[in-house]
Amino acid sequence: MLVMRPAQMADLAEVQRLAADSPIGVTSLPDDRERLAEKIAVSESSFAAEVSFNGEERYFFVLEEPGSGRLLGCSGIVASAGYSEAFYSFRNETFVHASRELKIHNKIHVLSICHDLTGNSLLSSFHVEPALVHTPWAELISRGRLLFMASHPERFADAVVVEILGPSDEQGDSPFWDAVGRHFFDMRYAAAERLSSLRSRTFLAELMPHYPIYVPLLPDAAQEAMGQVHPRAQISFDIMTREGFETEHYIDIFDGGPILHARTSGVCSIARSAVAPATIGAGSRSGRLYLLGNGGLQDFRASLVELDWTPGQPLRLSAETAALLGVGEGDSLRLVAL
Amino acid sequence: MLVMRPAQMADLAEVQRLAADSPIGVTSLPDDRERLAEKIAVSESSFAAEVSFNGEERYFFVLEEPGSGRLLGCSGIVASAGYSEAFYSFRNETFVHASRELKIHNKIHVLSICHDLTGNSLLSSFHVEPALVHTPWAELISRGRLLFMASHPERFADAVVVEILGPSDEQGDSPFWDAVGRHFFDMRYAAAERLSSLRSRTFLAELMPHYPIYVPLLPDAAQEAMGQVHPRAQISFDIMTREGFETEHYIDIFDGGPILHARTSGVCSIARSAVAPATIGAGSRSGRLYLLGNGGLQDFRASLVELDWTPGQPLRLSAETAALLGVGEGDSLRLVAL
Amino acid sequence: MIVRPVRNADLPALVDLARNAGVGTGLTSLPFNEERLAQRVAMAERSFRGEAEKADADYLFVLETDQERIVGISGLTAAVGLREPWYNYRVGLTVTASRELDLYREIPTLFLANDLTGNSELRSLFLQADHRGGLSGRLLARSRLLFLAEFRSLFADKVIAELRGVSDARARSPFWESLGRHFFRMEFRRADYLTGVGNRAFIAQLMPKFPLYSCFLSEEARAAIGHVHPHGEPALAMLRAEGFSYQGYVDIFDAGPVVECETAKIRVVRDSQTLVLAIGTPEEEAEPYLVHNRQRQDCRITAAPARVAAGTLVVDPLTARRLQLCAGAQVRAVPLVARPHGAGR
Amino acid sequence: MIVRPVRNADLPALVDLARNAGVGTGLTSLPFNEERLAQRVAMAERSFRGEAEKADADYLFVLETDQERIVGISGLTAAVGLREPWYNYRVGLTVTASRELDLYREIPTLFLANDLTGNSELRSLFLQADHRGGLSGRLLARSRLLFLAEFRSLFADKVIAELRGVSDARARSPFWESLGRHFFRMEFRRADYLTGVGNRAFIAQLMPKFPLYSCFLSEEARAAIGHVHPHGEPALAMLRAEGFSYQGYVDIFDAGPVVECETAKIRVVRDSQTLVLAIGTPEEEAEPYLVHNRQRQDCRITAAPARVAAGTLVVDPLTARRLQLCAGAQVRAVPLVARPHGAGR
Repeated sequence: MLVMRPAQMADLAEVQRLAADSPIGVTSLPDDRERLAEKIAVSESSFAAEVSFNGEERYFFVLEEPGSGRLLGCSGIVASAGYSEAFYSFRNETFVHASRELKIHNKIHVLSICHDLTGNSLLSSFHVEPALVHTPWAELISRGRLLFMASHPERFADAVVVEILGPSDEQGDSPFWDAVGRHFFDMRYAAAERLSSLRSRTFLAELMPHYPIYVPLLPDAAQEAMGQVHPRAQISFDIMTREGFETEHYIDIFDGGPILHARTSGVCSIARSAVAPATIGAGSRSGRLYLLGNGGLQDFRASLVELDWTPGQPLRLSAETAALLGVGEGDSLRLVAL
Repeated sequence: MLVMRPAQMADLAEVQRLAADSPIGVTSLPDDRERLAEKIAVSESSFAAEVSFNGEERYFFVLEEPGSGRLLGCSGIVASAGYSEAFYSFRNETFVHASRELKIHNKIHVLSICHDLTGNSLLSSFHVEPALVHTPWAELISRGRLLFMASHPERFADAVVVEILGPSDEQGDSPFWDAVGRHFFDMRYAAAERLSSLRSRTFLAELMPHYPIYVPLLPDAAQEAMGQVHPRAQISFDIMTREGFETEHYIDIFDGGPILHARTSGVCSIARSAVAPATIGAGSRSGRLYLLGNGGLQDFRASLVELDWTPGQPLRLSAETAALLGVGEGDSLRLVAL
Repeated sequence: MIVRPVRNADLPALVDLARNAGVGTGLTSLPFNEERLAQRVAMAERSFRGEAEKADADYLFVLETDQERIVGISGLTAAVGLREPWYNYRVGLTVTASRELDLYREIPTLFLANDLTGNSELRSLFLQADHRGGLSGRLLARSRLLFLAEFRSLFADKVIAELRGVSDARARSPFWESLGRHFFRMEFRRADYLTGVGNRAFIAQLMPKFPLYSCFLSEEARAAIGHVHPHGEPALAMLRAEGFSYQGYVDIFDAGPVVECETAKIRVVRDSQTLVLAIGTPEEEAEPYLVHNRQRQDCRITAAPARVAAGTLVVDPLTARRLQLCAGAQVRAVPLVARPHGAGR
Repeated sequence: MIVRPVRNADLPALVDLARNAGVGTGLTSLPFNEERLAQRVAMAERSFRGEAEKADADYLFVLETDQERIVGISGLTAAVGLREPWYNYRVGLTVTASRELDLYREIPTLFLANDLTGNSELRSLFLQADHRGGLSGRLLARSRLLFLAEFRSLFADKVIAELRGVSDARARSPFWESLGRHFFRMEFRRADYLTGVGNRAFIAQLMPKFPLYSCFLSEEARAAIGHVHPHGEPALAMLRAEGFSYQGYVDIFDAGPVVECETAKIRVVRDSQTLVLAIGTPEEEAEPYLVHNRQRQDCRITAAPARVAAGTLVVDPLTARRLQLCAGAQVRAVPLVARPHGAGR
């Protein structure tokens, strides 16, 4: 049984091991000890802060094997994407170029640089060990964030986005980047992604093209890469599409991967989650698998528990599970079916 | 008791009386006998056509007082906005212009010409006699369209839009037009609206500005008019907002009035409508007011009926009501609470 | 050999000429469309009569042999773009740079512009193949400028000329293949034809409206921007010698260069003078002159050896006959080509 | 009175000069910021020594009296925009027209452009008030051009100069009030100061990126586009006389005109010649000449009556002393102002 909890500075070595394994382009998870330490420090103070609306907080969670202390995954939430700067994305747009006289009716696809998603909350830094990808534990570390958001709505924006990694090859080259960003940045994809993970993104205002890009002018490989998902991000994409995120409107300015977005209140795990008190005893012997979160902040815990639960009734938890989730008799938990 | 039904050529004189009373800017309802006759003819053939996906059909409904044959309102649906051309709107957009160094963070509002809503279905031509504005009959002629769409989803797009008339003064001048469109068209608002109602809109491609308009550069009166509703369109706006339409994203290129949009399946009267069989007898003596539609095409009828109905049960209708709606024992009706 | 205004009676000859011109030459402004040609000729007649508005005026000249055979045509439009928008791409530059990251890129960028609106335009130059070489080409091309010098007020303060862009042996324009084709869904030749017959509204309807970063074009297309087709080199050389230069505007279809010159600085305009015609023997120091009879509707221009002497222009009797002038008449004249020492000015 | 390269030792004098200049003159490129001035002087010293890259080279000259007092400054930059983007608005035209509706509108449109990237720039001209009038102003402004003529390879093929735009008595620019203020949320003077001290990244961050239809600007702002401040009229007249002209580019803050000239066509560049210095009496037919000692690091330029005789330039002994030259030395010289008959060329 694994548990999701806020990262602590003591996790640094384990987090770096995870980061080293994460693919290029997960820009929020750089393989850089100093940056990771900073990331954890920022997260610790974010969890500790009193917050009444979403600001520059960044929350970072880990997935722990309680016995060994080993970390098997991580995930994060940025309270406000592009805080104090702008959050850049390409909007998929269609213009109709029509001539009635010549009987021509062209739908022209363009990519427009936009800041539409600035200030939305951003799900980030998702990564699990490969062995866990197709297990419910991947759902825990990903969707556990949504339970956390449901418990602390004042900390997040009304809308939420997820950047899904787009295709790149073994050499770390991305066909979309090569056809678009590279003209303006004059560097390879891997270098650009590194840059973007290591620094403030103000340089985007200086370097990104202002005018829309006409998609028919792009090479086929780049057109095909638009909105496509890197194999290692498929799991994240699948989870979020099931959560009801829209996938069509925005793509990443670097690799062309889809940027998913949703009204926060409309995300399934948030909309359908319920709150119920715990009663500690024998636990359920059978039933359905639920994602449970204790509603805490610094002491936030979430895990997966098999429950035979009826809405309106308390949750019967074993003493072991209750301890793992850090709850006592009568404490409230938030849950959603897996 | 009034009934909503498809317009027929015999209605022409009455329709023209309604059109004469409608405000400038309801461009789909010109006070022009020939154009109105054409509008009715197009509608008749649209109802008669076999349709498997939304094309160039335009449906036009009237609200009739059955005894007198007098018409008290009308409404329409364009199956595909901008069919064979493009449907123009201004998208509200925000760019972030930020300099970290200078501690400046400006959100700049721009209006971008777009064709985003092209191909959506468009609710149009809504008008009722002033005396009916705050009665349920206004709801009937407006929302009756949604019941019709719910019964014939193959005839409509997945998304639906409504243009809401923006502010203009007694002289027929619009502050938004004067600040924006007039620079490019060199004519007064009333003339432009007339143009736009009388002709193909291909001239828009020739005359409309291509580049975004920076809102801070517009005079205050024009900025204030953006997204505002003409008093005579308030009823339409209120009905559609209650139906769950989004109001923030698009405005009309002529008068700056809001353009509302929604997923068709998410519109309340569509999502919440139910189908039930009729049983003819005493009718309900008390209960709740429902909007009922018979699900027909050329013989489509809709009205408001007080019903004491439980989902899963048949609808008890009086013989008079059944006759009005053109249904017999056991025929299906679609209904939604008012 | 003289240049004179086109007349309705020339129409059959013009149709023949256009038919020959139309095949593979990309002569956009003289398409093989009889109806359109007839309209242009009619407009030209009105223009020479002084009955056309500046926005419409279109002066079309023919080159006629002494046997009264028409072997070439050239045109001069008073003002472009005053009825329908006149489009060009302006080749501008986008620089993206970050001092922090030590990055710097220059990206030539094409801006769709109507900037050349209102200027006069040289167009529709065509000369039958068997008359190229010799003075005919120079006469035909430059005679328009002499006409313009004489009737300065009918024209704008700047004159432009669009030159044919690069294309391959099969008349495929790499610029069109890389850009226009995506938006027009037709062959270059058809788009060219449509504008030639006066249909320009479709450009506004179909063209991409936002500035285009040239990095998204093919290498061949980028290389074609602002470059003239080899067949256009002589025309470009002639225009350069007259003072025209490329200032960054190109054709929207094939990216051929637009050259421009302030009217007052065109050599023929600047250096031409009014003289009294004298008939005699031009003699050895004669050089080829372009000579205009100073008439509008009955305009006749020819090229002949001549010399200036004491306010007169001495020409031989044949030249005077060609101009239908007697000695003592006023003419406007200019050396046919720039004097070598003038080139360095 | 001579013009020579700035030296580090001049810094206190420059600070004084800049302090005077800074008050209400809108001299953007010589801000009163001691640190920045020191940097510019250091870069100028490196530039004159030939140690600066073209992208950085910035030649700053001072005007020194015979009493070795510094009363003016002028600058010449080798190439703009090669480190950070160089922005201008290009005043283009949008035409919206519909033949069907018989509508036609011309809307001047401002395109944010980096087109002038890489050109050399004249800037930072400032002369103390009590030395305006007389030859000093002409000497200070034109000496840069003579330096450029001598060291042609250090500069670009085109030279530009940005002229101060229209503003009112309180230094309020109507163009800025109508446009820049909305995006920069600061006073014109501060924006001007920031670019003057070399901070240009904020322009990319804050400027509107899409072309701007001028119809959305105030009437006063539209009227200011491409117009020079009355105080800038003499500078503009001088530049025009040297061959510079306005080609549609304006400053992004106050819409003052940018004038430009092909380097080879600048009068001083085109007409200056190398001569042997002769010391004597220039006599009556002497006219004022601009004379350069042909040195880079030890450059000295002065203006004095002189005459050309048999490949020599005859000047008086004082002029030779000012140039620190003996008879027989090589100089580059050009008449200080264009000869009247030259204007018509």
